[in-house]
Amino acid sequence: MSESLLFLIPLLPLCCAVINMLFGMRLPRLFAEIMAVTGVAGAFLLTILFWGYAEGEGTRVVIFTWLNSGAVDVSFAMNFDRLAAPMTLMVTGVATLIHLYAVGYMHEEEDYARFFGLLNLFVFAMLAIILADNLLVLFLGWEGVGLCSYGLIGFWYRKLENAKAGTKAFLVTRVGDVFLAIALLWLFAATGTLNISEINAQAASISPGVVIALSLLLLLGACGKSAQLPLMTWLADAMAGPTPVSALIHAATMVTAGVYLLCRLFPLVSLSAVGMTAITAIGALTALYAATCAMAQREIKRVLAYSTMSQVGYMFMAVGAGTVTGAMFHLLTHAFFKAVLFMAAGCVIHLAGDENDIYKMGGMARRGPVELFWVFLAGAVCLAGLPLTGGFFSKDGILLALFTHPDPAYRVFWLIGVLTALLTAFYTFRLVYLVFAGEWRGTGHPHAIPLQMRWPLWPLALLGLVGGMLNLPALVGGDEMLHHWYGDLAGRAVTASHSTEWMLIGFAVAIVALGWFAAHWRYRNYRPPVENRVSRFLLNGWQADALVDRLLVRPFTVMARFCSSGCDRSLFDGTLEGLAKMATRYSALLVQLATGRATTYLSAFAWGFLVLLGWFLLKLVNGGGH
Amino acid sequence: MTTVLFYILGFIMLTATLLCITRRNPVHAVIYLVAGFFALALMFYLLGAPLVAAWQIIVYAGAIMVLFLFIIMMLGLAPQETPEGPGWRRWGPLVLLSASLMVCTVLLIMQDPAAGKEIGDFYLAPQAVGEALFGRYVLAVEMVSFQLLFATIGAYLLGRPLSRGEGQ
Amino acid sequence: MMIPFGHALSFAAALFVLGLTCVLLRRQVIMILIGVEIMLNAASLVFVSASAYWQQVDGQVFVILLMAITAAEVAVALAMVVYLWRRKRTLVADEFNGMSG
Amino acid sequence: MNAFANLPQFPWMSLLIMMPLCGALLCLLHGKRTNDCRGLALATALATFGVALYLFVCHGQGNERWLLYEDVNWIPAYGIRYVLAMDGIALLMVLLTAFMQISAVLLAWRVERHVGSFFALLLLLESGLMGIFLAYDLVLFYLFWEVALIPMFFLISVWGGEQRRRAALKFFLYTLVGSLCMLVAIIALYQINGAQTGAYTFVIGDLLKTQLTAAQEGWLFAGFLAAFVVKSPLVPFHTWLTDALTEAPAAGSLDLTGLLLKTGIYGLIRVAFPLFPNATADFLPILGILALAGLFHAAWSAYHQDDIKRLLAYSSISHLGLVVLGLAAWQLTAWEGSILLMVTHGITTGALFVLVALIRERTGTRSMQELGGLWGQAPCLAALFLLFSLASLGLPGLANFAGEILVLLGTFQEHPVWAVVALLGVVFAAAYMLRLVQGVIWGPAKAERTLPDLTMREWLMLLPMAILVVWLGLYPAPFLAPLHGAVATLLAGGLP
Repeated sequence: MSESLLFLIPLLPLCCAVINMLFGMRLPRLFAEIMAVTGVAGAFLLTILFWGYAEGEGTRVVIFTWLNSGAVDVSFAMNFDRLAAPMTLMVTGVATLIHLYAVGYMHEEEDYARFFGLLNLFVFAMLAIILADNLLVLFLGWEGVGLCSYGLIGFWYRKLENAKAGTKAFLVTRVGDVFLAIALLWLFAATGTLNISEINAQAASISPGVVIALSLLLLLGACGKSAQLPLMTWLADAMAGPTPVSALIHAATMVTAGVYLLCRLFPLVSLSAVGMTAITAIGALTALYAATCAMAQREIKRVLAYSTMSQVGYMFMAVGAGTVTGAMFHLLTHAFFKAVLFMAAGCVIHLAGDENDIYKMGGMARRGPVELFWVFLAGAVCLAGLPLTGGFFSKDGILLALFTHPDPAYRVFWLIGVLTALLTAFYTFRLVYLVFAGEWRGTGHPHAIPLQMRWPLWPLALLGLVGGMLNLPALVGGDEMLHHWYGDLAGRAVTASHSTEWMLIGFAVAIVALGWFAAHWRYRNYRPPVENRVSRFLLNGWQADALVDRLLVRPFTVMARFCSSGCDRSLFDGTLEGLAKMATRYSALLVQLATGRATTYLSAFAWGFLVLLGWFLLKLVNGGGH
Repeated sequence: MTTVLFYILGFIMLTATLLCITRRNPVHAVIYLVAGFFALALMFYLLGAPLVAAWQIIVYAGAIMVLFLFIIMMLGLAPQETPEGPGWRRWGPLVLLSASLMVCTVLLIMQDPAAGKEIGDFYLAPQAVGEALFGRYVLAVEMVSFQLLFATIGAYLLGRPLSRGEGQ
Repeated sequence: MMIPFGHALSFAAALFVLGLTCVLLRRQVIMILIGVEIMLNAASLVFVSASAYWQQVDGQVFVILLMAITAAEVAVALAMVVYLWRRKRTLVADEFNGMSG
Repeated sequence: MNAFANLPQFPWMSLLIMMPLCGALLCLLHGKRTNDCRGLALATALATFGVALYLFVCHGQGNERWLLYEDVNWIPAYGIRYVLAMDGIALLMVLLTAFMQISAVLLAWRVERHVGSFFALLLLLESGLMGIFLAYDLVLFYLFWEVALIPMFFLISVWGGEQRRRAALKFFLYTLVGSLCMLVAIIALYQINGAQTGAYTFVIGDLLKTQLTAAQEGWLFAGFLAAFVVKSPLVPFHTWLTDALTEAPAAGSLDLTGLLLKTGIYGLIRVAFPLFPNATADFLPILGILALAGLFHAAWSAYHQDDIKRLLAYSSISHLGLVVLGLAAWQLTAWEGSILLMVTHGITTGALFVLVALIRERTGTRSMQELGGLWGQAPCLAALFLLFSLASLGLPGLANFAGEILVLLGTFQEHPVWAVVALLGVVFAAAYMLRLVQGVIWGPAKAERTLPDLTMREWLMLLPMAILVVWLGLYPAPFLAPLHGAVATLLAGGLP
């Protein structure tokens, strides 16, 4: 196949999206569903088919010119290289399964065309980010992801809270986008190009100060989409959307975009030690923050949402520690097990009769199909980092990279990472115990779970469990496949003595065991939730929403009122109307002169005539008679 | 002789006019004015303008003033006008104004060097005036004739009976 | 004839001021019109004496044109007087204050 | 004496001006027969668009300073000539005008009162706009400037909303004061140039060579600026626009925001900047700051509105702030972006005004308090509303983004801080546009009503706009191509 056909990979989901949005409601439902699934599945197959093109320097395809003006010359171009290929494969693969799941999940929804259209568009936007050859196309996908999340989170728009959650997601991520856009402008000013590989090649020639600023801006941009610390408030609310959307946002697409961006521009970002430390610090803080929040959540999807935030924090730490392989490895394994967890959670919610609260569940292992428990457990052990699962290897790689970082300050981050791992194990098993163990505490009637919702879980659960094979460390006899695949893109190679590695692995195992034990002790038998100030603080995500409201939203609205009423209505219009009123008042004085009587006018004329004559006379007298 | 006559006529004219403007009865006023215009016509004659003098009598004193008289009588205005309000308060300032205007004007006229020079003997035969009118000034004559036409039409339109709603 | 030009002009000025006084003093429309006629005659006197002073025909020509125009003016003005009388049954000028501001 | 001897080709530009004018006269004459008027107006608009499209396709790609030039002696006693000139920028504006006018005519289909006069005014307005975009003689320019002003005044004051008198008067006073300042400046420039060269002329190309002292240049520039800044409108001269846009009839709002506002900026580009290069150079920083102030002020104000139309009016001001910012950067990319943004803003905001009119027709309200849940009631209408709102907030892949990013890329080269601050405004745009969308199409339906979805006529209005919005977003190259030469020339001082 010709390499120019590479553009079919993103085009296929796009076409399906457009067709579904324009004509979906007029097509038979089955056709719309099949088209949505095949669009993504086709992209998946094409990726496998085109795999060879990614090797070496990758393949660049220019489709057509987008913008050209002066020095700006931007094309719709894609770059299918070693970094992009696994990501593309993962996104299309996971998304295919999520689409299948969605067919089952949404089988009662009437507005299916909008749903599938947006879902496909979401995949397209993500592919645009992954495959972008220049930053502007990346930005297109970046904003496109935001748009689709907006449309999908607020999918059930009749409830205003859903629409508001969607708006919030769009707005908060857009704040991050501004920083990315600034970085984009600055990069163009500094290097004269927007092409990603050219920027990376020229990165060394940019002055160090600028590089620091750029890497911080890119970090903030990544924070928006990846829900990292200052810009994380949207993610938990994003649970308002249908569950397949949550799965898509959290597992495969949106939140990983930030990590991918940093990996894409790693040659640039890694030049700045300050930037790298900042990335690690943000990642570490977010990981810890989200883990603490997850411990107190009551809704099953919110627990998972915070766990996503926390895991993405790990990926940031990996980037900050200089290992792209570690970040991408965790990204891939996380995608598998988080997709499983979300989709299984969707099934659980179905079974519980649309009940979200884990304190009103329990006994799900017996209540539903037995396989549900096992796939959920598979996802959970991966998330908790139980040894030999995919999550274990990837997380361990990151901790190792942090531990062995030449800068001693990274030990602190390592410590935070370990602490987070402990919390992760705790809240994961808390979730498992509360949902599956004990007796049924809820009231709802279970819905039937269609077949399409069941079997996509299996391959993902399996992938999550064996995901470690992707990059099995040499220590346990692996060949570090992913690391070798990335080659020069992989960042810093993490090397440590065997004893250090064994020590860390042992430590990690102990931590997970400790977390599990704590959860077992606390939640094996159901006890009602504790209501105190700490739990409420954690439940509300450290009151971050209130803080943002007070610091940003309220000043903004006050300013809005001031500009509209204070400035425009009072100052500008008021001044003008004051002038007009003054004119009216003084004109009233003059109007009194206009009596409308001819005699008045005539005598005024005569008096004026006299004055004129008098003036002439005076001039004559003064002018000496002439 | 003619010089003295000129001054006498001048004073007759001014006196008649003064009487004209002070009469309460419009009919009397017009009659006095006609007398003043006769004196003025004679002054024109003395100033060498026999044609103008003749027309002053025929057109002004004859036609226009009679028209006034006719309207006054038709409307039955006779001695209707009565001074309202305090007399001096009203016309005192106006008389002062007129007086000072007159003084100013006369002073200004007398300031001019030409004022002292005398008007020489001059006589213009009607023929010369006619030649000028229908020679050099023929365009002006035409324009004036149009004006007269328009005035006729205007007077006709104004004189129509009032349509309903126009009257008080 | 041995009259200074200034004297002729002074007569005209006096006549003009008398006409003006009439216009200002009298309140009846018809008297105001008469005042206007007086002022026009003052102008005629100026023209005629100027014609004699410079020994030129133009001044007299102007007076004749002036008379024609006056005739037109009087025709329209008197028609208006009749019209006003018919509308308001009065000719006191102060009653016609429709243009009051 | 053959007046047409120096015309190398058919007077296409005069045709562009005369066709709407003739259409307006015919509409006025046939005012009684309303259906004839509608058809006539539509035919005129379509024919004008056809001519504009022909010019774009066949004459759009030349390399000369002027793609087309017409020069006829008009009033020789005062050196006034009938000069029309078209470069790439004018071509784009003409094309936009002709395009928008079709929608305006279709939108005015439902007007009930004085149909003939309405269409006549609409077409007269088009003629004036074409004239503004094409005139290359200052007297002619001023003439068309006023010709465009007067129909809009009547459109607002006769067919407008409840506050129409006030809005129309405000509009008229503001713009008239501005344009009178311009008239004074035009005459002064004419006198100064004439005294220097001995050849009195109003042709801009000849006036470019006038030698001016710094003070003279400053005052004259200020005169022109008064007209253009009010029309653009820059803060703090913008309050007329919100009232006028809110009160104007739907077709009037469409023309006002889509086209009439552009004349101010176009005037800056075509007249004020080239004529007074030194004063311009001094003024650019102030212009940039004013533009930024306007961008933020309007964005904030927009967020506080409840009336959709007023919100859109403020969003227009905000967008035009970005356009002016691009001009103030004085950089090729930024300028091309600005001009492209003018075009795309015309289409997107114009389409939003159309949609607001349709919503108002159906629901009888423009208040966000009383609207909501439109998606469930009229999905096509809501979807288009969403599309144009997204385009308006600058979503990549849709029209406005192409212009915005070029403006920002260019501005960043010259004034990084401006660009960064302007980018924050982009978030604000998202804030108020999303609030609008949330208030209108999401949420529960406020009233139980079944709304008819789009009719054929409404599809005809909106579909071309929707297609264009996507096209301009993805492939603006054909519209950028005519700009390159013209913008480079203008940046070099207006002389080739």
